[in-house]
Amino acid sequence: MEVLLLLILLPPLAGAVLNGIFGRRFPQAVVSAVACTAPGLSLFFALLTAWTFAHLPTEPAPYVHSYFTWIEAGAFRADFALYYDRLTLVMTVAVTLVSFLIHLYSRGYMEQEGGYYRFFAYLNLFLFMMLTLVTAANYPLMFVGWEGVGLCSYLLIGFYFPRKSASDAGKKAFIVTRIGDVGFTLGVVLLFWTFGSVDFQYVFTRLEALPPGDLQGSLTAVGILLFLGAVGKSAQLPLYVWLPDAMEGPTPVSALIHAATMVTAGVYMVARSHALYAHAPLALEIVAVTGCVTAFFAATIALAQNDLKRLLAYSTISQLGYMFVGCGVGLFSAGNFHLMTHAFFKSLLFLAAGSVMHALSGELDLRKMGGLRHQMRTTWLTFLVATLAISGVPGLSGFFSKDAILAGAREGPLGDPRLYWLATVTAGLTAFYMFRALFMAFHGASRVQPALEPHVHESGGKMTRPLLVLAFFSVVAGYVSLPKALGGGEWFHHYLQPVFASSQALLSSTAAPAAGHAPSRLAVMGTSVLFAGAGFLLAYLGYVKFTGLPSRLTECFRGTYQLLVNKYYVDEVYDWLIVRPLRRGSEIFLWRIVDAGAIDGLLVNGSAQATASAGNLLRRMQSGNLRSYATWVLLGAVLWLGYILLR
Amino acid sequence: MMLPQIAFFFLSAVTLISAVMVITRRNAVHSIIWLIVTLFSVGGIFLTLHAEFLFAVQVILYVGGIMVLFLFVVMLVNLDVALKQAQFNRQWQVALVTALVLMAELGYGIYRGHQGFTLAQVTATPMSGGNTQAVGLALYQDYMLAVEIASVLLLVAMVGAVIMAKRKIE
Amino acid sequence: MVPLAHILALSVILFGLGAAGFVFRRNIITIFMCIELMLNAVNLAFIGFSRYLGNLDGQIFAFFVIVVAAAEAAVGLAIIIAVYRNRGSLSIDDFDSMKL
Amino acid sequence: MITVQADDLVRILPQAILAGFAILVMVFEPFLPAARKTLLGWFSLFGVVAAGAATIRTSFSPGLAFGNSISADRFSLFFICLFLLVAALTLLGSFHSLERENINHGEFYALLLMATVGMCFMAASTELIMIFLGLEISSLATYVLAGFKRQDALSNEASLKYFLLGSFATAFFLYGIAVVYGLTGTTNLLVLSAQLGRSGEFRPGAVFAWVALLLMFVGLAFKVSTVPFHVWTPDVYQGAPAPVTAFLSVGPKAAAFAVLLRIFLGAFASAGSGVFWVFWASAILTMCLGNLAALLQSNVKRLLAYSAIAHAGYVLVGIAAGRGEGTAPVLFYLTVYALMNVGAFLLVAHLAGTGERWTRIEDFTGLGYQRPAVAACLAAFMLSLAGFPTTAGFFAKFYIFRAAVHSGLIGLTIVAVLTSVVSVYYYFRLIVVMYMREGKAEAASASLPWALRVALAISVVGIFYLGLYPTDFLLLTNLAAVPLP
Repeated sequence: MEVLLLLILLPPLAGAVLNGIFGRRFPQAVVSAVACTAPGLSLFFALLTAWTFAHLPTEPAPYVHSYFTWIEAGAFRADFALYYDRLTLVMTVAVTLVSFLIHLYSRGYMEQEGGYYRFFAYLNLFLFMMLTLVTAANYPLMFVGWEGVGLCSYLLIGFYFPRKSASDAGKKAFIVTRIGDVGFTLGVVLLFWTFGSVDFQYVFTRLEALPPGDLQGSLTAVGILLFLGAVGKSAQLPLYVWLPDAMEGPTPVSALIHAATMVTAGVYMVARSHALYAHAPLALEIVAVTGCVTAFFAATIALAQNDLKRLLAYSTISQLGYMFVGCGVGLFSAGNFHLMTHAFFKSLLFLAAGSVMHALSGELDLRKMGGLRHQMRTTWLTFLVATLAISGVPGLSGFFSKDAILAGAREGPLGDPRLYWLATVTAGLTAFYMFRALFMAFHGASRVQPALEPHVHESGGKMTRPLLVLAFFSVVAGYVSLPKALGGGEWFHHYLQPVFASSQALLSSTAAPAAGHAPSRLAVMGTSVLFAGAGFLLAYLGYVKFTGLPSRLTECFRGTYQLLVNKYYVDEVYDWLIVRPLRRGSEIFLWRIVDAGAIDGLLVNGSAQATASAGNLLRRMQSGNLRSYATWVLLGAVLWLGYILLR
Repeated sequence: MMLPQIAFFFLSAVTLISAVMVITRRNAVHSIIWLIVTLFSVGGIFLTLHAEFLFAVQVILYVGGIMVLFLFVVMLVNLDVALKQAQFNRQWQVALVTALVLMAELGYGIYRGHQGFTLAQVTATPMSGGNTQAVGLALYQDYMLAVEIASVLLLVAMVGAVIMAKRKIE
Repeated sequence: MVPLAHILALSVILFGLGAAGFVFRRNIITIFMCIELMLNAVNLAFIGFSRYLGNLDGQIFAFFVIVVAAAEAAVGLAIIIAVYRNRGSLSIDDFDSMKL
Repeated sequence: MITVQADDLVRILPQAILAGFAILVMVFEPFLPAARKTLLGWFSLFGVVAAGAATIRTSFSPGLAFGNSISADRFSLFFICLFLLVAALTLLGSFHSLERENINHGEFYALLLMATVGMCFMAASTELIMIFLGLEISSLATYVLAGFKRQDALSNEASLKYFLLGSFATAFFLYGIAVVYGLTGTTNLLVLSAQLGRSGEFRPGAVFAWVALLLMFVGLAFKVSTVPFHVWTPDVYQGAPAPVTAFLSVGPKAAAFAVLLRIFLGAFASAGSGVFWVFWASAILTMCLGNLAALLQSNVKRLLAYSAIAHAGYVLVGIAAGRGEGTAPVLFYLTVYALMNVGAFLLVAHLAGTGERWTRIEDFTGLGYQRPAVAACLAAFMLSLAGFPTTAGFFAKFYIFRAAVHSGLIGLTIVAVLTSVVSVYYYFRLIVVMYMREGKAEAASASLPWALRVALAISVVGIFYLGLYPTDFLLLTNLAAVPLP
């Protein structure tokens, strides 16, 4: 078992090393063979591990194996250890499966691009880091994976580095997620302080034995800090700004990293830390509210996007919000269920979008598409399936998983009607913008630029076959957890039950009983279908039936529309509120206050040097003149001496 | 007032006046001459404190060696241009104030802390055989290693001075 | 017997004068001389303490300080000569080609 | 009266061997033709290795020597090994660039060895006056090394500034020693700590003792370049020949930290509460100014100079954390810092080309595609300097911060974390330029000479070894931290 676990991790690493070092000398076929074998092997071993795990006598208790001591510093100890339980099982299988398919797809997509080997080396490295993240047995090791996926995402976003926007987007992603990482780090430090360990098994055992209410303060703080890390990584309010820009990267990357796997790391982390959050209902409430508001907020932005990939990016943010709602109301399994189904249909959407891009030589503007369904039947069909799934049309995977979350928002231990209604409205918005995209791209009259028109074609088999497989999963993945109300067994929910049972029990016992009577599960489903249907209908009316309607409507609601098109001006506000003040603040503070006030008046008869236009403290301090250097040394000595004498 | 006191006050006055001259003279040669005066009077104070050996070192090594080196260098470089320039920069008030504050701080420290010094009974002549013998014995017995390290230091100084001042290497 | 405080006061003033001269003089050689002033102030303190502690170590230290001063003078003056050859100037204000 | 035993000599064996080799280098120098001077470099390297072997021998007979003025304990042996490592790396990296700059003289190697001798004595002495002599040896040697490119105006200027300000700061250090002597009648740290150990505090009049400690702090702070005593650093690092900068930014700095540790966390640890806030404030000022100023740089050498200042700030955080917590992390940090900084400077020295023309950040544009291996090395150094996980820089920072948190220095830790986040920005600028911009890197010149390759390989492997598996080395630093008097 311990060997098997390692074997899941190692193939992508080997692939990355091989391609990274020798890739430049290999022919493309070898590179892609190496690159695709790695996730294939990982998938194989993940399945094998799952099978072995299922036959362990200790199952469903988590299996932990420590390979060697990694860091040891006094009481602080972290091993290189892996942790495997049913949640890990689900994650490893889903991650390896999706990434295997995306690797296959990339063979075709990246054929014409430069840096083929580099791309696959990064992609394999990413998979290795992601698997490290989900199998880690302690927070520091998880953090390695966490940072590693961030690094790979940074490298892949900036893959088209000659484009300035690409390298800027890479930088933005890196810096914004770093803010979250500070929270994560502090959270882990605080956790260590509280329990004297950062090991999952130890901490969770302690937590389960902890009487409710104990250590509430520090656990809540830990929960919030860790969630801050998740907010950065999973692109929630207010740190979501990097994800839309991240679409600068190649489309398979958007599919794999920025839809299916990396961005869900935050959700996984919250679910993994369920025992902790069970003791910190306040932190959990923050998770739920942040998720719900983000879901709604991002969905409204998506309404007015005309760039297909950006639209999908906002949709991803919105769906991630759903997952956090699921976790936040205490139904961790629902959040993970949606994570899994979303991985399938969202990567499908992205890959289909990539296929469209391929056909249109990189065009992403929905207003310059239309009528593509005739030329690109497979792509259209698969996109349609994914759209149906994400919109929550009954019978497809998205319906079941979203429904589980909506029901949870109502009935879950921390459920609240307000969350429920906001989430339901968002479901309607989702249906609207997804169908809008579908109709604009594939239906109606062609608006493709005449020059491109002759080139429009269906993508090759290398690309369409993974689409079909993903479409298949997008349909059926939901049936693993058919709700009771429809005669199903909620198998997925029950399967994960041993993992989350104690936390849910604790939450149910401490949370105040939900006010009023909850509507039945069927009513919840009916409502969501109703909203989705309304969304579909509006999109149909606006973009197929009466195509003039939307422009008239936008005329009427010009202000609102502008606000949405410009994404609530969040980037501008950030730039104005944070970036610019930081940049100027140093100048103003150092120059105006410290320099002009203290130094100029005191040190130098300003006349000659005050004319220097953009002088600042540094320039004055580092004037190059030895005498002023000596003055600083002397001043330093005098100040320190003065302090010590007067203390 | 006894003789040592008178000698001390006289020598300190000379020291301070000449030190002020060192840092205010326009001409570098004058500064050096005044520095020599300072060094002599400091040496004199050494003498009043029964540090005869140090007095000799001060005169022979400092005045006879180091200061002559300074003079050589001043003669070597052409300072005529420099004479015509202002010798102080605009910062001199700041510098003076800072230095005064430094003096005040150190002085205040002494004032506050003077009872903290462990002071032994002062004996007129510390050891038989004279100061020089005592210092010599201490240097070559207790401080043998330090002397060796100092020799390494002088070697470094020699190599460094040669390499920096040589006109052309090879 | 001269009180220790007087010796120390002299030493402190000498040190301060050296520091002040270091900061506001322009000629590099004069600046260097100010360091000699400061070292002499240190020596004065050493010898004074040595006398009042009845302990010879201070004199030894002063001796080492003089050795160090000699070594510094040799290296320093060599550097000054090298600098002068390159720039033809010994005004400290001419040496600010690296800044910020 | 001291009688010299065989053990006494063994306990200064590394220093003696180094000094001997330095002298031999000077002896051989006139007999070698100009083209063969690199032989002297290899000879010096051999000397460093021999001294390393001698250090192992010394470690078998630890103890005091020469009338308690030398302490060959684990602490000093650790630092001696560190200095030898730095000297060896610098030697390996300097052969080629000295030849290129046409300054390949035997004196360079002799002075480098001498400077190492001085640093070793700084770390090993328990006698303030010998610490001072060691400090002077290493200072005088590095003053000259900084100006070793005598025809170059910048190198001259660097040497001059370093020399004048260095002597200025030394005077403060000396005055501090004088006051300590006056207060206690001794300058031996062991005797001092025994005296203080009895009372725990200074006698009445402690004020002047604080003054003494502070004066010594000023002298050492100059060497480790904490704000506001850092002013010389950028100019000297920029002007000095790059291999010298590599040495300068690590060796004398680590030696001064060794002395700081011995004085402030060793002998005066029980009396250090008054100085604590000085360390605290220095750490904050240094980290903030170093990192902010580095943001504005366009010259790589200057950028690294400010980064070196900032790193001194992190080490100060470790010192502020106090004796029990801080010492081992500081040792760890200094080692890691030595590996990554020497590596980075040596690489920059090579890439800068003849006359060090290409040291602007833009000169590295597109390097990642023209010289992938070289760029990868540089990127690894930058990542480590930025404190990225899986590199040693991460653990170095992590241990320091952990020590600070344990000592309850939450505010200081927060500042440290925030400034290290800022630092990511400027380190990544270099990586971004190398990998994410098209262009023909001016700096991509000749292929790497293999001596430099060895040096870089040692640094990179060290960085990743300590980044992936720091445990063993951490135990070592814990051992080395204990015998502080």
